[in-house]
Amino acid sequence: MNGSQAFKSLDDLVAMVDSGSMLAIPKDESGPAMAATRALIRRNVRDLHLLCAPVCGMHADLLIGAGCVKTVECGAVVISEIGVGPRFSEAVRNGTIELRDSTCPAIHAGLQAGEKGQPFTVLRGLIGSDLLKIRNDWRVIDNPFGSGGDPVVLLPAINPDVFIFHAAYGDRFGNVWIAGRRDLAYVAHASKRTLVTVEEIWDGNLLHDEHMAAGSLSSVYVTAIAHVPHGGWPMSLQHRYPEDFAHIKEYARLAHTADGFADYLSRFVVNECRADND
Amino acid sequence: MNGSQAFKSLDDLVAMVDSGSMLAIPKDESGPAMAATRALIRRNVRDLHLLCAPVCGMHADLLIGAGCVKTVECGAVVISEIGVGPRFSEAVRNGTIELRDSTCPAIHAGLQAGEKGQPFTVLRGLIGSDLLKIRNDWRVIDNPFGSGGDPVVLLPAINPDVFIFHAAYGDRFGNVWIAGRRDLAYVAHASKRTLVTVEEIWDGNLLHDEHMAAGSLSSVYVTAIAHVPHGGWPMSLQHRYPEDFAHIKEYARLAHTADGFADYLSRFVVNECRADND
Amino acid sequence: MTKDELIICLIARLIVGSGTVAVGSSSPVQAAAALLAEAMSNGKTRALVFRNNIDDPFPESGSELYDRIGQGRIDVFFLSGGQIDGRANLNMVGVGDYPRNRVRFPGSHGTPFIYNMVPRIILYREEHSRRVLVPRVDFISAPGVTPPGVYRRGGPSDLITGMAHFTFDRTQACFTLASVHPGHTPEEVIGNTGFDFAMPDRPPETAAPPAEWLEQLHGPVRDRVAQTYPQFAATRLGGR
Amino acid sequence: MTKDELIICLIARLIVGSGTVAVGSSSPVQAAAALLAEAMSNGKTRALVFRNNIDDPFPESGSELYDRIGQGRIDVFFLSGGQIDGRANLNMVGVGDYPRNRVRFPGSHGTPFIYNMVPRIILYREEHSRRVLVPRVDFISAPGVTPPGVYRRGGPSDLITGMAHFTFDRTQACFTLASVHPGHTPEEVIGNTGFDFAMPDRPPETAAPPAEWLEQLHGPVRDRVAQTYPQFAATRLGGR
Repeated sequence: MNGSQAFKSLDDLVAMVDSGSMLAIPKDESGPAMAATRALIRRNVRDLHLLCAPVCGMHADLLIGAGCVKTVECGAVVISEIGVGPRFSEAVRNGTIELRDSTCPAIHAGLQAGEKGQPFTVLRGLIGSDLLKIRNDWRVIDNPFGSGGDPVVLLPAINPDVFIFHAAYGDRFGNVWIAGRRDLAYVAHASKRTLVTVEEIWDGNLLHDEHMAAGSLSSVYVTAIAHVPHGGWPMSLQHRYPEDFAHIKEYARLAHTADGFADYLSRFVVNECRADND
Repeated sequence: MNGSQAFKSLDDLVAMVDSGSMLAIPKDESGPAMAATRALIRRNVRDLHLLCAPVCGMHADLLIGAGCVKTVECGAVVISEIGVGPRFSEAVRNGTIELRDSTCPAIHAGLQAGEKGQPFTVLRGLIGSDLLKIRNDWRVIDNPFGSGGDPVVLLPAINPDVFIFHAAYGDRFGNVWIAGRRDLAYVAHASKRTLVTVEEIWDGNLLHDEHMAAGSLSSVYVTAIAHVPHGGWPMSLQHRYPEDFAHIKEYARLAHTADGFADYLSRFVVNECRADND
Repeated sequence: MTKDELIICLIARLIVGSGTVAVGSSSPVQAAAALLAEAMSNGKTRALVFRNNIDDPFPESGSELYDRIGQGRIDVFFLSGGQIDGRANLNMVGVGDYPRNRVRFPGSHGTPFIYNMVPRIILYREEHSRRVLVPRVDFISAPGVTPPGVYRRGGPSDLITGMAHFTFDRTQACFTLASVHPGHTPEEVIGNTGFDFAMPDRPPETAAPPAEWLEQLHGPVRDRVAQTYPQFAATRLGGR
Repeated sequence: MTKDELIICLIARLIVGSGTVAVGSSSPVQAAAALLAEAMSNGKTRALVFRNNIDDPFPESGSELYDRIGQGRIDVFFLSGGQIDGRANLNMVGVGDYPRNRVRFPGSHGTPFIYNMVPRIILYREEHSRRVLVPRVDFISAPGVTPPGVYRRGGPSDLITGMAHFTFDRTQACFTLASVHPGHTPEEVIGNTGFDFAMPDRPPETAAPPAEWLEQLHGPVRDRVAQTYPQFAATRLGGR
């Protein structure tokens, strides 16, 4: 992203997510872009390969329930404190999504390999897990540095087409403050496009303030920014606002049935008031 | 490192570096611990496996010239703007050090594998380089995810025994502000011990200030801290002071001969005034 | 003394003095046990309790927990499973045939890595039923034991439920009933456990914790638990 | 117009419009060329000039440059060598037999990775002599060409010295003399080059840059170069 262009509207931002893309989304604690998730559903994007990085909650469940997702690759889909994502669970039962069950460190390591342009990465552990039976894109080899035996798992690098998250600050130069959260950095590095909604516009250049620069993601890795105050609701944004747990509980209750989920969509997604702030 | 212990003296800090250790040192721009380097020489540490992470200047050359080093693993040893480290060059000619010539991304990737507890890592490029002839601890395999051919290089993980660097702030809880520099973070993660000299003591807890936390290294990875104002001299400390280029040039001039280097040591290392500030 | 308190003290006594104990999210019982062990360990146990806030012990986020495990900086971790079998295999994927499981669990999380890479794993699952403790899990998210030659730093040592405490013998791949919590009987344990296990002739009752452990739990530990789990600390760590 | 200016404009014209150009440390000529190309490219060239300060284009430090190359975000890079041979092999290790080289160079830096991973490499070495341009390098830090089947995104396209401009044919593994700088002759180039190369019957003189390129170089580009290389900008980018 180059210096001085204006912020995009939320709709223009999500217009950069194509159907059929591999879409990476962050874990609950790192800034799910909830307003953007709802905008994606309104945009009617389809056939996503949803990469949870690595465990996601309501934002993943919403996309799955709304029919945007073809494939789910995840460590887990779980609504914090409540349990398995209800729409995820239902989609599994109905066979309407393709599963790529994974494990958190495999997703992290695959993305970090993608970040480095490595063709694959290696992970200890995992030997004996049935994941190895269902992930035919993983390989087991004997550690070439060992003296025979010592099987290790090789995992292909992961390079998402798009990564989307919500952050505290973005500046007019395209830089985003990510509070030094490494997952946001390396998923952005590994991804072809990174779209960010931000809570506040930072006056000046984040990279010119030595304290802010230390926790920022350079515009090099940021494709576009939209200014969306409270864009994380009902999830939390670190140090800004806590999650709206009552709403999340209500979501989980409604999403337990197809009708309830449709009701949720119509009340909170389809008819969402969309005042674009920039 | 646990919460509340006091800072160590510089001599007590370097006493934690044992002869025979693999010692990692940072590149010139990331905060060489120059005062600690001089203290190490006074301590007469020997037989170090010096890991430059990945290109180092005067701090590496000093340790080599003073006879502290048995093995050098590096992308390069070069005095910025001047050229190859004169003591390094002389030690190569005399065969007094064992060389493990490497390349910067191999050292980064090896340390990042060490950071993750991976047994090895993989790197593209390098095929056709004579480095593969001299590094018999590296392996070339055909990419298991390819369709035959496609040789890739496997590199063993690197886990230094000790890492030592100089940083702007340390707090009384053992946290260090590293300005978000990732090399300092992942080398510390990969190392068994990390020793830090700091320019200033940060009042309060760096991890309790959201802006500072984003660029800090947690005490989990910090074995001990010494408060050494101007501990980077004559190298620079980012945003604090520039390098003393006149002094570095004078070093390079003197270090061109064994006598000149001995003269430098006696004037600036052996007889250095050592007021420990804490 | 509530059963929560009994279990917290039991776990704490198992891990006291055993180094760095990490506790994942949504694990108030385990967090209380780790913090209690830290309080009683004279500096030999350190509890790292996940918190999504400024005091989180993994401030770099992302792969930091797993990297730190890889570095060997975590000595004890807690795991669980939607199903657990007699070889200590854990299933966090689902009941029935994969992929269209008739009951889907959230997913394997980090368990397939953690189980092999952390020297000591404590299994905790409150529900003690044949639904959870099965003869054979439908999906092995992570194996209780691995063949010789497979890199493994340790594995499961104990399984604690709301009814009993089992120890696990990794060479025999077998649980042994170590004690039964007050209010329950060995017969009840057998009746509600889907897998075979070894047991002494007369399994003892789970010992009540010494008074000073309970005092710590009700005092400073309760306050530290409340930093992450205020509801749990207020409603289930009574004692005041 | 100085020779520095001629070379800077020559390099800039080679790379204008070719995407993202990264420039390593201690490379003022290359930095000026990249910044000039950016200024003349109407947004189609972006220059990333290493600076050890707040404006560094690689603020995360460490492996960021190499990672970004791995990600395919760098299109052009400059390399050099203590020795360069006719197959464009680069030696950054030393003269004589490894490991006890009688002349030691600093080391291979990132070249063994960069040379294979950046689509286009411009070689620049001011010194044009048989000491530098050798028949065969004593140590291959990075190879000019790689066998079929080896992953390579591109490789060297040009070699610029203080005397001449060569292009490199990667399929033939051979340099061709493209032009000779004013003040030098083809014979002088032959006499000072240790390797064989192709050349047209009458190699042209390196073209002087259009006036507006020089104006840019002496104006806004000079100011930007001065942010990293104040001495160089002041003493070697005259023109005012």
